[in-house]
Amino acid sequence: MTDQLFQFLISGITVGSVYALVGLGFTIIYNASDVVNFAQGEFVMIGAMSAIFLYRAGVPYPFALAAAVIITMAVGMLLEKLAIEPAKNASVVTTIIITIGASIFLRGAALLIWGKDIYGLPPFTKDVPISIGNATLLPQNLYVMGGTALSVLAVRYFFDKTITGKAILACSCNRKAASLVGINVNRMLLIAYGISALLGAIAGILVTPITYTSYDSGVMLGLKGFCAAILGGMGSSMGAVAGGLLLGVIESLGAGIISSGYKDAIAFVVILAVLFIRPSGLLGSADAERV
Amino acid sequence: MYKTVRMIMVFAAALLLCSTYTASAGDTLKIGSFLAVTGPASFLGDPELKTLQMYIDDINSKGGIDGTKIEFIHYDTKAKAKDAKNFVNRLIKKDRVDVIIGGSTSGNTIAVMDLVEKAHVPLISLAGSVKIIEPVKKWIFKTPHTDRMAAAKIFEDIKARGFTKVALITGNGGFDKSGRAQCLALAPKYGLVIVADEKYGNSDTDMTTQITKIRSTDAQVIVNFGFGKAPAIVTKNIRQLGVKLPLYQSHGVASKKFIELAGEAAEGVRLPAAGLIVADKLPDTDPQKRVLLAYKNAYEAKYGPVSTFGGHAYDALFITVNAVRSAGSTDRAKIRDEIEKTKGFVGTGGIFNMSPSDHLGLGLDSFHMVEIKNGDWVLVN
Amino acid sequence: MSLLSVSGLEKKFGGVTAIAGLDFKVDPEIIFAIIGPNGAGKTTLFNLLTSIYTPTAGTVTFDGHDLTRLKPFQIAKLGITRTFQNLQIFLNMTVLQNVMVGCHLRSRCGIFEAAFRLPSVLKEEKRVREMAMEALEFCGMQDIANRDASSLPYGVLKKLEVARALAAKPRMLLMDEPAAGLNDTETVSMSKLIRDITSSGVTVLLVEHNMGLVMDVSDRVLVLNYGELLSEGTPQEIQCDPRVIAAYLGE
Amino acid sequence: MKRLAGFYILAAVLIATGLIFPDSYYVTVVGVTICTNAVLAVSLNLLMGYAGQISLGHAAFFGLGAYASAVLTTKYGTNPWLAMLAGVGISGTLAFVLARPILKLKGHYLAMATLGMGIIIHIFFVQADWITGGPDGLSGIPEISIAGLAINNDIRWYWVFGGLMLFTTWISLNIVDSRPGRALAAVHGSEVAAQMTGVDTASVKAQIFVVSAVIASVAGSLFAHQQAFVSPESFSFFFSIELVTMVVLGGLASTFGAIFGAVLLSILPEFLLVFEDFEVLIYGAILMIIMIFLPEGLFVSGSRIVTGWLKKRELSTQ
Repeated sequence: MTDQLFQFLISGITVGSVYALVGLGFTIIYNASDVVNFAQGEFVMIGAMSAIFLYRAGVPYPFALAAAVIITMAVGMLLEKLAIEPAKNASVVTTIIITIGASIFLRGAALLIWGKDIYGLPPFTKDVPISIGNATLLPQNLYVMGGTALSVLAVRYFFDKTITGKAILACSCNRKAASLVGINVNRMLLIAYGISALLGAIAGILVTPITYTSYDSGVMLGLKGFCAAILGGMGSSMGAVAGGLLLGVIESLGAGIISSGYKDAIAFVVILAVLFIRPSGLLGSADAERV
Repeated sequence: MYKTVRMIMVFAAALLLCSTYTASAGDTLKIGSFLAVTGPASFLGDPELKTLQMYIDDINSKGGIDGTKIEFIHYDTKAKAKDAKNFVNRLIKKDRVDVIIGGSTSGNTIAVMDLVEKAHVPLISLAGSVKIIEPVKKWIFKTPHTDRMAAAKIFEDIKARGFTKVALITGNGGFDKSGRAQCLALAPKYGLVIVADEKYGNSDTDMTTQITKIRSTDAQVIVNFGFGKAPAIVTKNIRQLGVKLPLYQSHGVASKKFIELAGEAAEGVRLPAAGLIVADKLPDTDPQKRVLLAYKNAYEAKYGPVSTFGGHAYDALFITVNAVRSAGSTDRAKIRDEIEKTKGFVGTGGIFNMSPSDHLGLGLDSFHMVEIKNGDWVLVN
Repeated sequence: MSLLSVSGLEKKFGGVTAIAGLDFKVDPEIIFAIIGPNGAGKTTLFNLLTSIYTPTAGTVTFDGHDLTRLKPFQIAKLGITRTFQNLQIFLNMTVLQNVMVGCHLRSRCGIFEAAFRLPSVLKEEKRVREMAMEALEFCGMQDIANRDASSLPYGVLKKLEVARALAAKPRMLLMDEPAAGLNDTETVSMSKLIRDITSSGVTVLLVEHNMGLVMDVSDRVLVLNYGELLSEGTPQEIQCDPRVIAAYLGE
Repeated sequence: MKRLAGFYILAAVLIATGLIFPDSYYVTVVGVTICTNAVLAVSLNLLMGYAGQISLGHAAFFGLGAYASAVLTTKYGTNPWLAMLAGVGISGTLAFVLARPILKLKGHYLAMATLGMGIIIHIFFVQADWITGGPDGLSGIPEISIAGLAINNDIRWYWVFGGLMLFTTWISLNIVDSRPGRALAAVHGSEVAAQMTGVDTASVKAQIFVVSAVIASVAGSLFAHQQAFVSPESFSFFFSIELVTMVVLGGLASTFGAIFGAVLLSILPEFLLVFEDFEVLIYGAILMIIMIFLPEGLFVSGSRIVTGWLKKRELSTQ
């Protein structure tokens, strides 16, 4: 039983790492612009798909991965420039629909460019399973976890220590004040979308060797990432990471111990229960209304 | 003022309802199709549509069926039942087709069966579920082998190898669920015990949890019913966890894509499939061989690797064409009667012998058990 | 017999004490002003009286009812309404509709009757409209009844909040800085409005920074400093109280 | 009567269309889809547009109604109207029980909770195959008859759904312009202020949640009979999102806006069919463009622009 549990945890953490990265992407954009970007999952798909096609076109693997990340960042920034910036004063629901439209648009574009086939990427290093007791994992699982951990640390460093990072946070607190102290708000938003897309692309290329991808695989990941961000508390980046990992583990334990058919339902029941008790998520701060 | 404008806008919106009315055309055979060309079942719908288009163009360029040209009308359901229903409605009421070919998935087909029965239009489904033809419905036929046949073929092989304890793992789609139901129902007949019955979501990315649970049972073989990327992930996860049990997949993965995705992990996987994927390995005496190779070569020359799914569309199209030819008319009822009389038609799925009580007309022998070896299909004897 | 009595009221946010052991009583049909420097806890006190915050300790009694366990709408039911420091106008409605919401407690129509628009609904709608117009007239706003609230200037919206609160026919009205942001003419008309309200039989609790207005209209004044009661009395007494002067001038 | 003028025009157009084109595909098939979607959009708009409470799980109530009717009529031979009532009971009760804890949440958290609710119910439809038939769904749902008249052809279904749409529109217009409707709008405008005018906000939100769930459930029951078939993916979260899109696209807090959005999003795919592979791309682009340039929705922003333009013309001609 303990062996099994350990295996469930490995599985949960691998899956949860991806949720965490997508959730972190949600949080960064939310913090910078108050927009919940439902096209977040498409970044994962675009990252993975461009890597696959560059690689198939003969680009050496590491370069293909790097180029895919850059392509995705460009898409993220274009999204901000063309769809979010023109709609700056729109209400929350309106921006939600805009990002949903963007997500459909990106999926449609991917369908046209890459077709509807399912593709995989080769693992980063040879696919020899590693055994720990009775549990086994692939080297790629370790790359996923390690890659996620590094990305999270890098994001933390960026927002805690660099001037640009702090400037982006300032935009989120008060846009007017930020622009008064000389911060170029539009540029900061652009950077935030870029980083968020970057995280999506990293998640995509880390996980595709295990899970494959196709033009429509972004939807589910986007949804799970949103769950992660909410579970952790919207706006809290470490909350999103914790939320993602927790969600992955809940799904895996739910499938392993209770019922694999209802595992997603179990995960949502847990999320609902958390929200009923803590209406602002695990690490989110309740904002009081001033009257 | 504002209010008046609002009213005008309401009026304009409602006027959009009143679009033009299209009447049906004259002397052609109208074939309509509703296939899942995009969406989760696109690997079914895509080759099906390509096959239909290729052969219909071919027939028309050769002067049609005894002079009757085929007009082909197609809609993409994205595998959504509601769309299937709307499109079939559109085919029947707006396009007024004579025959319908589709849907790609059982769900899409089942969704429109009542409608088609009421409208008296012959329909040949390209989906697997046995529910489509059992009980027999007057206007509804199908060409792919049923999921029950697949389960039976798998169990036959398992029994022949002397195993008795089976672990099932299936997805949450219609194909998966219906395959699972057939397995559960058929197992006792073959003296097999289902010792595990695990499920996953078709968009899940990791199934090690379910396989870990299977590992802790005393299963001797694993059977996975599913299509798309999930069976490839299951296959890889099984190997990753070092589970050495023989793995059976369903005919849902009978395409080169599966071997490409699962890679080395696919070695040794067995599955029941139509003759198409092993066409060149069949003995020359096999009556199907000529048809299979002709289809395979024609398709691959134009679109790339062939899959058995396109073959179902080929069968459906030529059963229709033969029926129209022998009916000598495009009358729906006559075509239906002739489809039901199909005998000895050599298709890609096997040799079809339909009857009023059998709207498929394939026997278990039309399935071949194949194994994946060195990245290719090999016939199991 | 006092209408409102507060005893031992305390509110802590984390480690910060916003209101510390406050005791006071308000007699009916007077204008009772609460003043104090910024951050003294005036709005917090209002939020406690209307149960938007739950007190850490102490009780609030209104006409014999304990308010501390009630929800804000139940407090409204007992006859207390208020206006807000940061305007809380329903910007998605017209002026009249805003005030008609104020009549919520004086009408009864439920969602079922409303959905089918039973005859009783029509009758009540007419009555509510009249009541709302009455409140608007009281505040001199009847001419702009059909304007969208979002199109009005700040000063008018301040008055609209008063009209909306009055439409409920309250026994006590809490006004949070009614004159803030108003120009001189508007302030004069606001102080007249406040007096009119009291003469119509409503007790007014007033938080205000404009000392001219406070001293002009109030019957009693309470001075808060750092959440504690610094002094209470008539305007004249307060103006001469050295503690108050010290607090305001910063010693 | 001015209040209902738009309603009368809508009714007139609906009836005229049905009488003039009783055989047109666009009336009997697309028309029915439009009316179904309009009913759902109008009911969702009560919750979202007027009360300001976003719901990404509205399709679940539609599904509960549909499945209640499908299961009870096919498996237990229940009278269709009783089955519909049972659906209303189930949806209404569920909505009532969930309303308070869920609607306590705000903004994105509320979106998440309703989304979760919708997905849990959808998973139930997929997984509980012993009762719901699983992903293949249930077929053979009997037809219904109203006052002895069997609803057995498309145009009759058009009248049924057209009737339901008009009824829902009427109810929505009634509620909006009444005490509970103003209370809803007050909750949307400022929850604190609503409370201080004596509005029991939790109860008002719960009430409208139940009302919109019940309307969706009735639509679902009729949908099940009209389609004679139900399967889970008609009630997936994608459909919930589509409904939200209809409401926002038309313009929040406008009953006719919701109808307008439903008409547009039901017809658009029919016209985009000719673009084949480009369909998805164009659909997404249209959504984005409308929301960027008309953030208040096509109907609301649109009529504002037209009104402004007319006013200008009037001024210049004077």
